[in-house]
Amino acid sequence: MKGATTHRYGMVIDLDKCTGCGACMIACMAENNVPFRDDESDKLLSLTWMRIFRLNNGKPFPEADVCYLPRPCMHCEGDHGHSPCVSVCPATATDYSRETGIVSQIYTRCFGCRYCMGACPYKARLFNWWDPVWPDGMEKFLNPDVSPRVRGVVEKCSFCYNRYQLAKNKAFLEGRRELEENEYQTSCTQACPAGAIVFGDLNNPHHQVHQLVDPDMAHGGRPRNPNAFRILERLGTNPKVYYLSSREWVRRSGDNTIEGEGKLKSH
Amino acid sequence: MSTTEEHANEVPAEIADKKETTPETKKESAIGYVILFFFVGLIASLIVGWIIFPRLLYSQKSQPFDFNHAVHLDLVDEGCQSCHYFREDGSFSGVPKLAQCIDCHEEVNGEDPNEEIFVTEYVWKEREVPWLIYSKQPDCVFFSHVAHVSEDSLYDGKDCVTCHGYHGESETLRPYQYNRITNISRDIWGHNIAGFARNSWDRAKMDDCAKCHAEARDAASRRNLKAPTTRFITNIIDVAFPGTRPAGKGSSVQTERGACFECHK
Amino acid sequence: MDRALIPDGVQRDPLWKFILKLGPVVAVLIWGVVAMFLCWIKGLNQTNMNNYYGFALWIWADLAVIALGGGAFFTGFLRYLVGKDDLKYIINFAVLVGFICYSSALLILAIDIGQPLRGWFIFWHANVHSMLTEVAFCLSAYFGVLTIEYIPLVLENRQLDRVPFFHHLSHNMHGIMAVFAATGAFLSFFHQGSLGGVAGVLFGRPFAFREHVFIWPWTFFLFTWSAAAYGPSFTIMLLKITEKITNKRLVKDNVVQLLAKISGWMILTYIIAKIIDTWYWAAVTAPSKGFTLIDFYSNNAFYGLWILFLEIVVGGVIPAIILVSDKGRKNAKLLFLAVVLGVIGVSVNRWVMVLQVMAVPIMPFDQWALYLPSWQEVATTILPVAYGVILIALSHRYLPVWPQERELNPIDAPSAPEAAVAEDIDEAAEAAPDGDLAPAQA
Amino acid sequence: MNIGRRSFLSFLIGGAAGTALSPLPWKLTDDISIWSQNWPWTPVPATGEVTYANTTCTLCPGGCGISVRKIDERCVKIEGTPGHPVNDGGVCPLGSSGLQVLYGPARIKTPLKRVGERGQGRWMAISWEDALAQTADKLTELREGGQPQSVACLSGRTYGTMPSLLQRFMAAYGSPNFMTVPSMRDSYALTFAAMNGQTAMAGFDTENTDFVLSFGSGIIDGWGSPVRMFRANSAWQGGRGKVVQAEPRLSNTAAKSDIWAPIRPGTDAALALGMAHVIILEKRYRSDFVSNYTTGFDAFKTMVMAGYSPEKVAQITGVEKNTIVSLARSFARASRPLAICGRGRGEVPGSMNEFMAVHALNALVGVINRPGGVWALPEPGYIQWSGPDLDAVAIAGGRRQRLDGAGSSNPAASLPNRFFTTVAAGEDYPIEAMFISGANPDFDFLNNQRVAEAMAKIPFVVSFSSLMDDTARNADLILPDHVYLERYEDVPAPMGFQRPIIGLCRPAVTPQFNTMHTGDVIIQLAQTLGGTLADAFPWDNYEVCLQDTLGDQWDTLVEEGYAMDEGFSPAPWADMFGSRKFDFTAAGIRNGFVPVPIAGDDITYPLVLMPYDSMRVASGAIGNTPFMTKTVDENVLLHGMAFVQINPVTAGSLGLRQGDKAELTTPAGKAEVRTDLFEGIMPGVIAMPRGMGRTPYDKKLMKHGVSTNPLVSSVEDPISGLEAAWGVRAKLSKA
Amino acid sequence: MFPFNFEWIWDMSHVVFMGGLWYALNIIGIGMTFCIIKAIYDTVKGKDDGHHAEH
Repeated sequence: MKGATTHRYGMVIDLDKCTGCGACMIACMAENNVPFRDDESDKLLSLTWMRIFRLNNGKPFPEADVCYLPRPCMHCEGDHGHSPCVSVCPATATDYSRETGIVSQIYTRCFGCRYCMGACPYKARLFNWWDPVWPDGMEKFLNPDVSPRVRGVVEKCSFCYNRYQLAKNKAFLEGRRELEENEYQTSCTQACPAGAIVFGDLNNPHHQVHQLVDPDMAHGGRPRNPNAFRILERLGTNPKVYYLSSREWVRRSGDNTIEGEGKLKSH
Repeated sequence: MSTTEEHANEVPAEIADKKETTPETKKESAIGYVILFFFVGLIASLIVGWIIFPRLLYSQKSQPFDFNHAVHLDLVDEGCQSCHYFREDGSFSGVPKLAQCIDCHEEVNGEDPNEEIFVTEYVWKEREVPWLIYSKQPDCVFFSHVAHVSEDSLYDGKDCVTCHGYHGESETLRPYQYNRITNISRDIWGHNIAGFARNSWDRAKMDDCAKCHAEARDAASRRNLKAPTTRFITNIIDVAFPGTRPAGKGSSVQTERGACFECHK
Repeated sequence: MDRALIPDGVQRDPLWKFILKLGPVVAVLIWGVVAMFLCWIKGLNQTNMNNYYGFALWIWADLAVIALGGGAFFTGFLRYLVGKDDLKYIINFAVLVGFICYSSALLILAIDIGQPLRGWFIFWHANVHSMLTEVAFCLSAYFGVLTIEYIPLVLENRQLDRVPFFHHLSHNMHGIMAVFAATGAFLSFFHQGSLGGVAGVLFGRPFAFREHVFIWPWTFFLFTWSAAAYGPSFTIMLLKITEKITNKRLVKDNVVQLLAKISGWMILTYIIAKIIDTWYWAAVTAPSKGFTLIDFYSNNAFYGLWILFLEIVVGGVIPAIILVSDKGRKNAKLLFLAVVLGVIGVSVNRWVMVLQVMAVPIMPFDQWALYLPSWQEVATTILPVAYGVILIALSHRYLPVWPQERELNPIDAPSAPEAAVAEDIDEAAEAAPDGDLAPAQA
Repeated sequence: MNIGRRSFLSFLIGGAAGTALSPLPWKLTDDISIWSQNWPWTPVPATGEVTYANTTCTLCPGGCGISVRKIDERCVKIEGTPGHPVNDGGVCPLGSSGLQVLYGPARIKTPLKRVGERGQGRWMAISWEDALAQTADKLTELREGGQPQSVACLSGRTYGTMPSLLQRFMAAYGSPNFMTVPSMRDSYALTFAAMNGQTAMAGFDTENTDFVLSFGSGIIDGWGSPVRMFRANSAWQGGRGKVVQAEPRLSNTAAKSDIWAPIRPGTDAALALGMAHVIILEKRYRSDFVSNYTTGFDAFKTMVMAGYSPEKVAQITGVEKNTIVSLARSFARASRPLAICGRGRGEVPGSMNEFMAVHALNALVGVINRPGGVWALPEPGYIQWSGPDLDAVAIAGGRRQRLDGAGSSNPAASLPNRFFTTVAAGEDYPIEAMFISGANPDFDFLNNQRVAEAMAKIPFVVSFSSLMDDTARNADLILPDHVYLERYEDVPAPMGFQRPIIGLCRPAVTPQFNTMHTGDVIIQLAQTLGGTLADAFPWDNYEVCLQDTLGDQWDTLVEEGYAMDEGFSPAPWADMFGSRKFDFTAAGIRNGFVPVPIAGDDITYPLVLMPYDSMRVASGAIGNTPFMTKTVDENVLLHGMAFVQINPVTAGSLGLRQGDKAELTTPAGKAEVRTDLFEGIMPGVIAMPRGMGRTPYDKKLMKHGVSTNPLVSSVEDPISGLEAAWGVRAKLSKA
Repeated sequence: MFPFNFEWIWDMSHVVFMGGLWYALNIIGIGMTFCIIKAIYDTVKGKDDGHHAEH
């Protein structure tokens, strides 16, 4: 009786527009109660669900070019929900929802084996090495819709699932079951000052994400827009985060190619 | 025999070997003691585990003052929803705030000492009442009231009694019991230490949610089946192999039930 | 003082000497225990693991000890199921080593998880699709089997054996040991394989990923195979070390030669399979994901191609050649070299399958991440070694681990018992204030 | 001893069996794991009703509309207000982490009086009565001593009722020394005054531009109103316009631009003149504008033609000749071109020569006051208070020479950089008391040792800061203001916005601590001082003052959150240049390119250090929040150490590798840094972000890295006297 | 782990995996139970089979 409507929520990030300002990271941290410590400069220990990578074209001055690439969780669908991380979790603490296409992480179920972190090629999964501590008074801005995590568990971007829940609440109250595109938007999408992030249902041809990338669902959601690409397309993770760039070198940075291979293999 | 054994353990084997001369009778009475003590241990630990342990595990607090639901229910028009309403954004307001009560209780209206406590200690001092909420789920749980009561939701309209029992008809507030280790209300984790629940409101653990959801889903999928035989066979399959029929599948690829995020946050 | 507990007819160091020798090991053990509690109380921030290195030293140690402990199941398999009867002279030791390895593995896992108090979720909320679930279940169950195999040995302690119940129990357990051994072999096959699967199924990590047969990646079979191959080598290595330390011969050469020969052929066949696997991976699997072999071994000295050479040639081909050749095997020095190289080879394999997997960047714009363990990690990793040494020492001293020891190290017969008794009584008298020993003197 | 050991053992076995059959072990195992899921020391955020409070952000001059999400009386998140004309729902990193300022441990919770040595951090909490009385006593004493001019005031904000109240207070009290913190806004105003011949603010119609020529302006690095510029940039990226960035370093703006023209630092004006050369030579200028509304074009033409051929400019700037020619052509050919300047975020005013050269380019293509161009906006005019009546003391004091020299001989409105130099040198008359509101000069000013010296000579420093920033730390008395989420204020004229707009900043929550609105403090002080001062402040409190001042617009502001003149369009040329024509020969540009002489000789200091602006590092009075510091890359800041970006070629010649520790030396100071090898920076130039290395008043907030301000020597612009230094010569050696 | 666990599904994976596991655990359990009961029986009977441990 469910399954009547399935969504595949996804994101398109326009790297031409992205300025690398970091507002998405902060909006994410604020929405999702991500803690912070005195020194967060070691990025291998820092909790940032959304992380911005700096890409460069590897050329010397003055041909050098850089591009910022924000990386949330890709919410891989893999081969029918077999995301790299979901299938490996021994305690069923992470799951793939057919209803939304979102990869969840249940902090209270996770016991911290970190296998999923090893499985994720995007490094989108992060571990709570420390107990979260908010300086006196700062716990006041914590969002009640997302539970603060304790030490020793893995966490990651949830596409602000709490916002989906709240949007559904409102829809139910108004006698609806389906959400409008603007009713459910992630925190980073909403905050992006450049409007570089677009979020919506990839299954719904009326949603902007679908129109922007024109996903080829017969081939694992591969984008048909020539400017669109996904990171590590060849691994078969089938991520739901797409990137747009008008620059060839940026698009090529999204995946590994062997020298002399020329172009990405089409299949 | 026990003496022999003790010696055997402590003296060199060569010496002990020569001393194997314990009377049979003594050995038998020793076995009797051994069996007796086994049962003493068994029963004592059963008493500890079943009777003493629950008393130690749970503690109780009383509410700041007593509240009569029955009286209030008579005075309002829209039943529970008069005070426990939905906000415009679909969220559930839960226990009323001072602002709601103030409409009627700005001054002491009646004789009830509880009302007097309320008005003098809270209304006049503008302090919210620190009610202890029996049905409060831990922080990791997201529960959508509206999804359960609205006619359009997936699980059809339930009334409050289905989950909360006849709390709305009560005249006093029972003590609030909670688990000393987890700090969670006993209404969530079960009044029966063995985990049995007679009523849906005796326990509200994840498995209880799952049970009800599975029933709702199965019932819904069965409604479409016309022939009694088909329905019978399907029933058996559902009971024996829940979640196997496509119609009964939930959104989770891991459990074929509802995905974890639906209730966890 | 503890003469009464020592098996008949064997020579052991005086207790004070034994304790003195073990002292430093106990100190190491305490150091490890302190680190262990630090990790439990303060959390995994005590380690140098990070979000790129979610799996690090400990998981390597885990995989390595389990591979090395493979000698137990394989020797058991050979002894009880294949019928290599001679191996009964070394099976006790193999079981002991296996017991140490598996108990260590479980302990390390208990330290490694972020929320040890919820560790049981892996069983209760098991996701059967996860290789780690399979590992956890089979590992625990097999540890149970090893315990069952070890118990009779403990019960055969000279004093415990006097208790009729214990005597009968160990006797009966011996009687059906083949059943346990068979179950153990079955469980071992799966968890060794699953440990290989842990890395092999990571389709997001081309360095670890391998093609599948049904649900199992090739590493599944390679891991089982390598554990069976290298496990006995580890048993032999420890045997030789024990003989060196105790200055005694404990197992006859024909037994060692038999085990070494089997190990050699297993290593040889394994390493051929491994080479084929490596070639296929380098030529087909990795390029299909956009990687060349050299991508995995470049940009840093730590994970250069030398590590591949070390694993396959030095730790595989060379020991295989030594062990399968009669001459090589019979030369004591070469034999020892071969088993040591074998142990290194399999450890390097497990190292690579854990740590290099994490170090290799996958996103083209990502970077190599290297990691050095913190002292807490090192200490907790050494902890099982110290624990193993102590357990071997205690077992050697008090349990009849070596059926051939008396034959190989005869004690001057007539005077021995008297002397022993006299010495014991003296020691008992010294200890008299304890009270317990008073009846004996009477 | 029949019931000996074995019975006991049997008892234990029975006990174990019974325990296993009882709920005890299972329930305990379960409960302990539940306990670990909800550890009591992990906060549980309270639920409640969700509401939104719309207000205006004042953390930078951008003037964005923000919606504060609240759960009951708790602010939980800051989001951009959808539909707001400035930012339409977007929010910048600093803006979205504003709650960390509101609830942060750096807040000053009550008035504080210094008890230890200055800067020692030893304070005594005092009541507001005491604090106000002590301030009033001091002011009375100075006034009665006949030296009202010895009181100075520095305001961080330029427009609105708050700086106006402060200025009015100073005037009525009798001091000429009221200053605001200058920025590129002042340079633009002076450029307009000199060339357009009018008092106006610069607005940029970026939404309608199709070709942006930026001389080092960090369009997406915080220039102007940052979110608005981001949106404009997105529109250009979407095909609506081309961006050219002339800058020695591949900033984010340069990386996103269509053409990046790496230019030798400090030669921007030459490039502008070179382009003017091409445009004039090829007659691509807008002749209707040039011939009808300008004056001095011929002289300008002569100057440009003589000295700024592409070849010569290529030599000066390092930009290739062909690039100069093609840039000039595309600029002139574009239908709505726009040239902008103001380095980075535009917080340092800059060289008038450069501003004028760039403005001349805009004039050549005729985009002044045209769609897509640069607009002259009237200064906010809603503050219509009748001038305060001055008593004799005030008149006498007011006639004294301003210590910063602004106003009379100099066109600039205020020159705090010169003020601090004068005070430090002890010239003219002494300053006895200083009020500082919304500014952090101890940190923010270049070569800020000079500020410290000046401050040391001022015996009574009063800070109105809400946070224990570097300046408050060195003050004698702190009268903490509410933070912006707790108070009312008008926020007019977002930097660079092209329409007159006032945003309303209003309380999202009640004040969290014992703080007081600085407006109220001023009104109360005036009333305590009495006389004409009291008469000049007839309002009961600041809120009344604000409502009175805004008059009709108040209702709109309360309802909409902002009041904008939707139909505004800039004055047509005829109105604007009818009587006073655009002057190509204004003093700053008449003689062509005049480089800013930065400190240091090129033999001792072979490199050039340029501070750069990053959206992830706040450089203004508000420092980095913990969330912002979290976004800073590991090649910018690592374990408390800041990196300098350096070209690998330069680094190679110095023997430096990625991440190496090095000592950075400039004529002004030294710092320990690490090196980040970056292909996007011109060889010989090194760069560091501004805004790091604050005094550690909150360890999570700002201690990290190194501040560039003490390293860069201040340089006065010869025309305006404003700060013009864009860098400093430097030396880098391996540590 | 058990069919009454939340995560349990009656599908091939669970039946095969858990089936194999429970099969093995049962063999171990039954084997040990047998040994213990027989040992108790032997003890009560006073059976002596010699000191096998010493060969």
